[in-house]
Amino acid sequence: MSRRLLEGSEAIAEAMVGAGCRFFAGYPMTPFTEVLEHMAKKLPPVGGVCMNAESELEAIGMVWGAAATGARAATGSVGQGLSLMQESISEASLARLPFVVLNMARSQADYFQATRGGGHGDYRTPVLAPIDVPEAAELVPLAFDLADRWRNPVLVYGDYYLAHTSQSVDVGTRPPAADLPAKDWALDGTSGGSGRARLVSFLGDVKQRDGVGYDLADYYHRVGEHWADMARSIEPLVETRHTEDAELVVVAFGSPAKFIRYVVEELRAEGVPVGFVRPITLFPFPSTTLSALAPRVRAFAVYENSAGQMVDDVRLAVLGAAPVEFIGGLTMDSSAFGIGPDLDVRVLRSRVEAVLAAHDITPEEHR
Amino acid sequence: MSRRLLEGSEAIAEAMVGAGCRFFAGYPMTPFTEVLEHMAKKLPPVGGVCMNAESELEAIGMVWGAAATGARAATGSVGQGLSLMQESISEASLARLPFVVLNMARSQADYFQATRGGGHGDYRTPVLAPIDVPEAAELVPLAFDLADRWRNPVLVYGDYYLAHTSQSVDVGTRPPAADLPAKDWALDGTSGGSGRARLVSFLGDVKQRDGVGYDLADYYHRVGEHWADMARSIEPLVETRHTEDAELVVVAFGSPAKFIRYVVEELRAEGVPVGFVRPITLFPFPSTTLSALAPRVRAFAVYENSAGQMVDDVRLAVLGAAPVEFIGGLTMDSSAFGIGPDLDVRVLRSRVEAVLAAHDITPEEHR
Amino acid sequence: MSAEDDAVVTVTTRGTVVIDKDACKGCDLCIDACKPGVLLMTDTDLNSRGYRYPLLFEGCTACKACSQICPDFVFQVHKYDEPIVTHRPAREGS
Amino acid sequence: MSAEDDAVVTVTTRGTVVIDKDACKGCDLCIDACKPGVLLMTDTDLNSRGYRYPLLFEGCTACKACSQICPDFVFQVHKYDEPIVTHRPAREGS
Amino acid sequence: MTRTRPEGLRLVDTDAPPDRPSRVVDDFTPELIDVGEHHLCPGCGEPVAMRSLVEVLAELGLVQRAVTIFGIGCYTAFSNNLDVEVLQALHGRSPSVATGVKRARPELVCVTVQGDGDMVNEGLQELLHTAARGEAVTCVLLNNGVFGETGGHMTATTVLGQRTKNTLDGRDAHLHGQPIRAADLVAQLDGAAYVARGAVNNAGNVAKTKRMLQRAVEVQLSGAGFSFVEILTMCPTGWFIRTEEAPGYLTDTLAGVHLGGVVKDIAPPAR
Amino acid sequence: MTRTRPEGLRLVDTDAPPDRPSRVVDDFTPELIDVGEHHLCPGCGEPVAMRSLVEVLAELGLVQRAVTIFGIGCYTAFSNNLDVEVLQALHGRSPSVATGVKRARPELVCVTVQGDGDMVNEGLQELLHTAARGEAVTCVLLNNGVFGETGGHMTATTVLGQRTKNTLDGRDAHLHGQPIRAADLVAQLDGAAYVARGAVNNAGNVAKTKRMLQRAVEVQLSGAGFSFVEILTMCPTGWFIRTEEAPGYLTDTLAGVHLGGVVKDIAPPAR
Amino acid sequence: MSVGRDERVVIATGIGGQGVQLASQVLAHAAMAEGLEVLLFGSYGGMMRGGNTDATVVLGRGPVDVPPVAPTAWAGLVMHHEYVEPLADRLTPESLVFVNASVVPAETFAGRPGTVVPVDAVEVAKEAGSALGAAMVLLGALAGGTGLVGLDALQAAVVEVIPPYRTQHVEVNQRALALGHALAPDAPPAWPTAGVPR
Amino acid sequence: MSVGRDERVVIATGIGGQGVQLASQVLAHAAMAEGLEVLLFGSYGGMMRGGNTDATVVLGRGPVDVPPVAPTAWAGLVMHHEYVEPLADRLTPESLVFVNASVVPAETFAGRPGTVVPVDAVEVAKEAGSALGAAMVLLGALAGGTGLVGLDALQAAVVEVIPPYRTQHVEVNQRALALGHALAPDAPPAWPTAGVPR
Ligand SMILES: Cc1ncc(C[n+]2csc(CCOP(=O)(O)OP(=O)(O)O)c2C)c(N)n1
Ligand SMILES: Cc1ncc(C[n+]2csc(CCOP(=O)(O)OP(=O)(O)O)c2C)c(N)n1
Ligand code: SF4
Ligand code: SF4
Ligand code: SF4
Ligand code: SF4
Ligand code: SF4
Ligand code: SF4
Ligand SMILES: [Mg+2]
Ligand SMILES: [Mg+2]
Repeated sequence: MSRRLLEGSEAIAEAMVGAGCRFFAGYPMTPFTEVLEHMAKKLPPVGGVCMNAESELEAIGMVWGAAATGARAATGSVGQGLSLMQESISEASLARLPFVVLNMARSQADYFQATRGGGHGDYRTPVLAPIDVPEAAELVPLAFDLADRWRNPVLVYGDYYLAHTSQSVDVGTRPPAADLPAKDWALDGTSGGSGRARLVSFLGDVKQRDGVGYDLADYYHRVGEHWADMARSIEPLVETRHTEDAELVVVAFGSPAKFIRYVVEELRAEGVPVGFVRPITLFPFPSTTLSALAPRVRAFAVYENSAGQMVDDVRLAVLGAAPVEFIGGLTMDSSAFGIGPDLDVRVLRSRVEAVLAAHDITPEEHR
Repeated sequence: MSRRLLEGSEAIAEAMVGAGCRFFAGYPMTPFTEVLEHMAKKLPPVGGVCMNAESELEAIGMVWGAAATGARAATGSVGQGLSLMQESISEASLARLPFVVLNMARSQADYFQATRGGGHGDYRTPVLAPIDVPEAAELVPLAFDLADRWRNPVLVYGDYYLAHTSQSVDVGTRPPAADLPAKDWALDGTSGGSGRARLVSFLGDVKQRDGVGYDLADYYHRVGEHWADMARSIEPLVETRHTEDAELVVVAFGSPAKFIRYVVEELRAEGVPVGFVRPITLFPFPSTTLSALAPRVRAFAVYENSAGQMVDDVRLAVLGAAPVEFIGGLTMDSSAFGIGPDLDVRVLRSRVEAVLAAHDITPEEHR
Repeated sequence: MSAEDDAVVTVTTRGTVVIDKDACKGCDLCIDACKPGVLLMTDTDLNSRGYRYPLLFEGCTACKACSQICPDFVFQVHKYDEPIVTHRPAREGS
Repeated sequence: MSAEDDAVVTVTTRGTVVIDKDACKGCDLCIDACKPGVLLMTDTDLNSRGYRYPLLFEGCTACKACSQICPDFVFQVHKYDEPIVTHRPAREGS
Repeated sequence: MTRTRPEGLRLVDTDAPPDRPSRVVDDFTPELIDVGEHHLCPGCGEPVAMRSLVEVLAELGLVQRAVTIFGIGCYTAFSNNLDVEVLQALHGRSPSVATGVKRARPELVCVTVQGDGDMVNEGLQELLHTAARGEAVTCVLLNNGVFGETGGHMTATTVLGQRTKNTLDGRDAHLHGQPIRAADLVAQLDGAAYVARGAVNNAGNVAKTKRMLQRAVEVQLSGAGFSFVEILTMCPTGWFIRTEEAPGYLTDTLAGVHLGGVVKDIAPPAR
Repeated sequence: MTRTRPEGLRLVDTDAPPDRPSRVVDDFTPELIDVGEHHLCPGCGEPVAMRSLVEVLAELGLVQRAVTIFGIGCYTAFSNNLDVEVLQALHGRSPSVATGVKRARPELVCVTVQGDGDMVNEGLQELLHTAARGEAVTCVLLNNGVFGETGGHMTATTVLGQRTKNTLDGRDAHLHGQPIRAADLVAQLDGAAYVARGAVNNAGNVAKTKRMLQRAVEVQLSGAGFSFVEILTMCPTGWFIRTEEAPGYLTDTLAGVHLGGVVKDIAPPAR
Repeated sequence: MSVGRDERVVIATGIGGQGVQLASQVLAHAAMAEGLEVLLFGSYGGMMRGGNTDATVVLGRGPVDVPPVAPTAWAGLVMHHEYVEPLADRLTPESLVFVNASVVPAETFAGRPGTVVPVDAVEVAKEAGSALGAAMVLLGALAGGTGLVGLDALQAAVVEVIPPYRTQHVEVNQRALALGHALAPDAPPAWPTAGVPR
Repeated sequence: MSVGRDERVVIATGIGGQGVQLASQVLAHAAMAEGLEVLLFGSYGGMMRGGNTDATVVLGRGPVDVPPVAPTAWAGLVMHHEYVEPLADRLTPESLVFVNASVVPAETFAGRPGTVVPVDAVEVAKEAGSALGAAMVLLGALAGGTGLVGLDALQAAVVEVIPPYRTQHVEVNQRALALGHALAPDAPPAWPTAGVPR
């Protein structure tokens, strides 16, 4: 582990390599391009492969192949490129292929795509949304571990701020979790001729020995159980501040949450009973954290840089036990790369204050 | 209007042609293939064009082009093919292109993809889910009207049962609604050289006359307002039965709702105070219908042929005012084309009965 | 069977095939493939799946043409260590 | 300027260009394009955007090479109805 | 063509192995195919091509080094029916998937099995990029000029005049465009080291095709670049003809445009 | 190369139009470009190609019949800056989009404007299928061998030895694969009626390229099939060289592989 | 509750090639012509490339509420004993099971609810000109016995349903329907009041 | 509340080519070397191909809670008067504004909160060897006046930050830092206790 000042895109690349990622493929799109460039530099020296794939579809195809051999593999793009990959992500989940997909998103409006499986079918992918560079460096290795543990694609949801902010960060080798299952399903050719040659497929996981053809009913059923197990078993990650006695809890994720958290701390310092909840895993969502708070608070406020998507998950957690106010909205500059004028502590503070006023929540000493 | 016995796939094709659709492009995938075949037969005689596109991406690209000229245009596939189209659907919505997309789905597990915009960004598409062939013939023209009214892609969500059931149905020409806005934005070449040549783009809708480049902040903002307006303005369609005095309300959509509705009618005939709500527009969702019922019922039960997706929308509508029980689950045969053993009145009846028992709801005379 | 002619025909049989006739789907591909022309489809006789299937006559060369082209893996081809050579009056059938 | 030589040079100018110098990004493409070689980039003089830009000397043929290759649409090319023909001692500059 | 009973020959019992000394030279289902029974149609050319391919892998001693990557089409029936390792790819995506496998484990031999719908329609781009990159993988195209699996519609390789579900009167250039000659297109790319086109419509072509497959895999092993074998296969169902007509129909239609033979071979000769 | 001051010639005032009788033969920004100012780099070849294209549309009298379909790349700066109708396509999708426009309104003239990243990377398949279909549209490729817009990375057309952001020592066949010669690949398809390759690195090439564009549009009008013009353009930024070196660099690198000239013309001669 | 008073579910089963789908289509088209609402959901056994085939036809005097896989059958047409589940599973005491007695053993429905109506369908069909018309005989018998739809409508439907390149089969099927109809086996009437609304 | 007691926000503004980004990186790296937590968010004006450039550097004695766009500035480095908003907007009465007085008119921050510290940065930089080092002079002055980071750390950071093919620029920048540092303008100390934790 060494401590370095790294731009987010480089820190993510460094963390991937440190986590043992040895295959990366991508197609440029700002601000994902930066990660791709770093991977292209960092992988060959450690014996890894970085492919400048000719398109997003080809990138994820390559990762599909590499992951099937058991290599830790990743790809990414911005949400738009991920849209092109939806068929592959959905079916890779069915084929139980473990890999990591970065969405260096241009806003937070890809939340549904990320958390509901933008593609067809019932699959879901765990989604990790770091607030800043040091946390990204922590979550990237976790993403690979989750992928390997559950044999499922895992998403990391970043953005322009994350890619372009430099921070002091610990980087280095982070070996896979010790208790990960062995990749005995991975293809290496050796099982050929054994009568039980391996099969990695979204149509089934056993070769026929009698009978004819795939039984999708059986396979879908089994994978469905597996997904349900995954959703139940992964412990959601969440950051909370000042929730013990908060009357208003503000919920936000990713880089924008750093602005919101700052606002909350400012208000707290002024005696306002406000708290902060930040889902770190967007899926599974930390619903119980919110539902436990619901009976005790006067309201929730949700900030997202989108027209309002995570707010659904907050409402689903709270189920009417407290009002949920949306204080977000899409904000961007003319380039739409991910910077927005609303991402400003003063702007966000005024929105939180409006909710405080509406719910008549005042600093403690003023009551 | 003539009355004919038509298989769903043919009725849908007939309804599209009757609604003035003159451009169709698609790539085969069961059970969408059947619609494509019918369109290939029906369009040329009326001067329309049906393209056997070389892939789903090319199909939606062609439809993008045709729709931009103002033609009523449509494409489709199953959910898997729609996954490939997500980038295009999302950006077509930004470019405000009106066309219709059929999902002849293999299950109901594409609900999130359909209703949340499986692609990136905040866009949504209206989604119509017919219960059977006659309703499909009604909803298809409506889909084209909605597309033209809101200049947005519109989805029709069908399935194998719909494609392969024949029913007596009225088909014929259904002129576009009289109050649709004129397509003065559509490309026909004529505005060239005027100093105001038309532009159809997901980056903006005005050519620059001064300044340099697109202003995405402005354009996204305006389209975002438009989407919000669309979501607010479209009257959700919903079928209800026996909700006046129901103690349990069962919610289902599409073909499976026909099984559920039958179960509800059976139980009602036996005096059980059960009701039925069927969202016909999945987006916008008929939330107010459900929220109005919530205080009066003892429970809701939701059936879907999926691991549970629409159940989120029911919960978001009810917001804890009554318990919402999920009685669905993915069901399919070994082909996974869309037929499932659970889609059987007896199976579904027993699930509804279990909810009735759990909530202690009995036939009226037994109390 | 009246042998009106006493010309003698020499038939050399270098191998034979085992035919898994119930695996056959009656496509006829083996018939054309067999250079010596010693395969013939049944006429009315059908296998358990309802298909016609091939019959073998003397003269197989064990060339594997049939087994290589059969889509349903119906043939097991055996090559004799020594060919069988039969002399018999022409026009005589089985 | 000392004309040590009295040879006379004939310069034919068939047209001229108007240069929107503040539109120029100083790429030099026009310089090579100009066959008669009558365009020259400024040396230290910069336009309002900080770029060097082309200057025109006599002898333009109104061939449009510069305007056709300029990525920034800097040139308006005028073709004279009648060429200007100038005779002047060689080696004389502007 | 129907044959008549061979004159002067006796019927041979074919229910049991012979009792004279002999050895088995072809044993029903090839050893690398798990279950011989399959649901492909009578007279389909695809199982014939599959047989050749797995025999080549066995003969070259690559059984424990091979990963086959399958596309989606009728041949997908074999992706859970082989005794070599299989990676199932999505429709069209096999060449990229093979690239990922090969780059991650260069010691493996990677062979894709794709149909014309899979490879020349949905996945043409991946094929060409993979070839241009000179990727050391082998792509095998089973070309019957139709989407067999979905009911026999025209593909990008259907030749003019060919009958398919949506060109019952034969493909027409004006209405349906021109076919793509996949092998010739691939050969145009500098990264392609070996490109050949065979067929399985008669025993001679099967044997030739098998040699092409063998050479293609050898070229992959040599590291000279991308190798490609297109195999014309019969699809009596999609062509709406009788099984026994299919070999001849293939010769008259597909084979007249997609010309057989080695199109390109710039790899060094095999050791 | 830097030029020296021409000897013996006088400087001419270029701030105002001449006062002698004359007529304007080229007027700053072409009439079909709304705003001359743009954010493309100094020495970029793309605006030069754009100028030729819109001039051709104007000269053929097609201004009120044309729809241009734009891909995504640096040239997209022109998609909201033309006085002809524009349909913006997603990255790679233009040929299919153009197909939809043309099929829905056959009376229109459809021209796509795409870069090598757009057309030969992301959208190679659409290009080839459209060409094979013989679609009556014209696709124009602005080929600079880099993704200019995203910072100058290698594309599928980058020639061996060419400098890009990720091949600073030049593209290497072993590491990065071989380039695709787009025009030659398209010419291989029977549906392609006209295929040509020009460049804008000097005035002579600009003039030749303009004639190619004109012929391509005429071929489209003739209904003979698909037409295609590839134009090699300078990208000093992505090549990491000085603007004045770019035309020569183009000659030495791109133009040595992507050979200029009319590659194919099977359409009847223009009326 | 069993099926709605105004809806009649007919489930036909058999194996490929026995004319089950054709007969179901003829019934559906005939009912259409008589002004009934119709739903027809054909077998998907074909998709599985197996030999089984079945079809559900629902006729209604109002919009059809019965789903494509009906819970109960008002009547059945049984062509082969090897494949009867889709029907056998759905019988009620009121069900009428018209059985191709030429092929199906008498005991096939022993112990099942409903009334079995045996018809020597193959023999009668041969009389009509071809054994292949057996399913039509069974359908004719159903119509003749219950008045579900009229013979004229059925015969007219044959013309509609049989593809133009097979018109030579029209007459023999029409004859099979007529002979089956003439058998008029004893059965309760299909509809509460005689006749069918037009 | 204004910025946390243990966090120091420096916002640098200017136009392209004035060395704003370089100076910010040098500060960030120097702080890293001194064991501080660092956050640096560079201008994105460059993305817009405009000429403006700015950077936010946050130094902390614990994890940095300040977001990449900071609400207030503890100090500013102002290289050009044409582009000052990102800083001017964020001044508090405690802010220290180090101004390149060689270019920026005195009245630029009139009426704004905070203390302006004028530095003849261009002149001093010329002394150091090149006018291009002006931003370094300003940075040196900030460090010299407040003790934000040490001069050694800054000078070492220059070596880290300047790309290898430009090492000829290292010395002149180091000199500029030193001359700026030596100016040691009067200013309150950056940290409550002298020195910086290691
Ligand atoms: C993305 C996608 N689109 C469509 C399909 C449906 N589909 C399955 S197989 C097939 C055609 C296969 O054709 P080909 O590859 O030629 O194989 P064949 O069936 O002829 O052997 C299609 C279109 C699919 N599985 N995935
Ligand atoms: C689907 C998708 N992937 C990636 C991008 C990002 N992107 C924008 S422009 C571009 C490259 C453009 O290259 P080219 O077409 O050659 O144009 P140039 O910039 O060289 O003119 C890329 C990769 C995108 N817009 N869409
Ligand atoms: S092995 Fe050869 S000769 Fe023998 S039956 Fe087969 S094809 Fe005929
Ligand atoms: S080739 Fe095989 S399946 Fe076809 S007829 Fe001969 S034995 Fe039967
Ligand atoms: S018009 Fe021709 S001669 Fe005149 S300046 Fe331009 S390039 Fe030179
Ligand atoms: S070509 Fe145009 S932009 Fe370039 S130097 Fe000449 S005038 Fe300036
Ligand atoms: S449809 Fe064609 S390709 Fe598919 S199994 Fe049948 S014959 Fe073979
Ligand atoms: S990056 Fe290249 S293509 Fe893009 S504007 Fe600059 S020079 Fe032109
Ligand atoms: Mg095929
Ligand atoms: Mg380019």
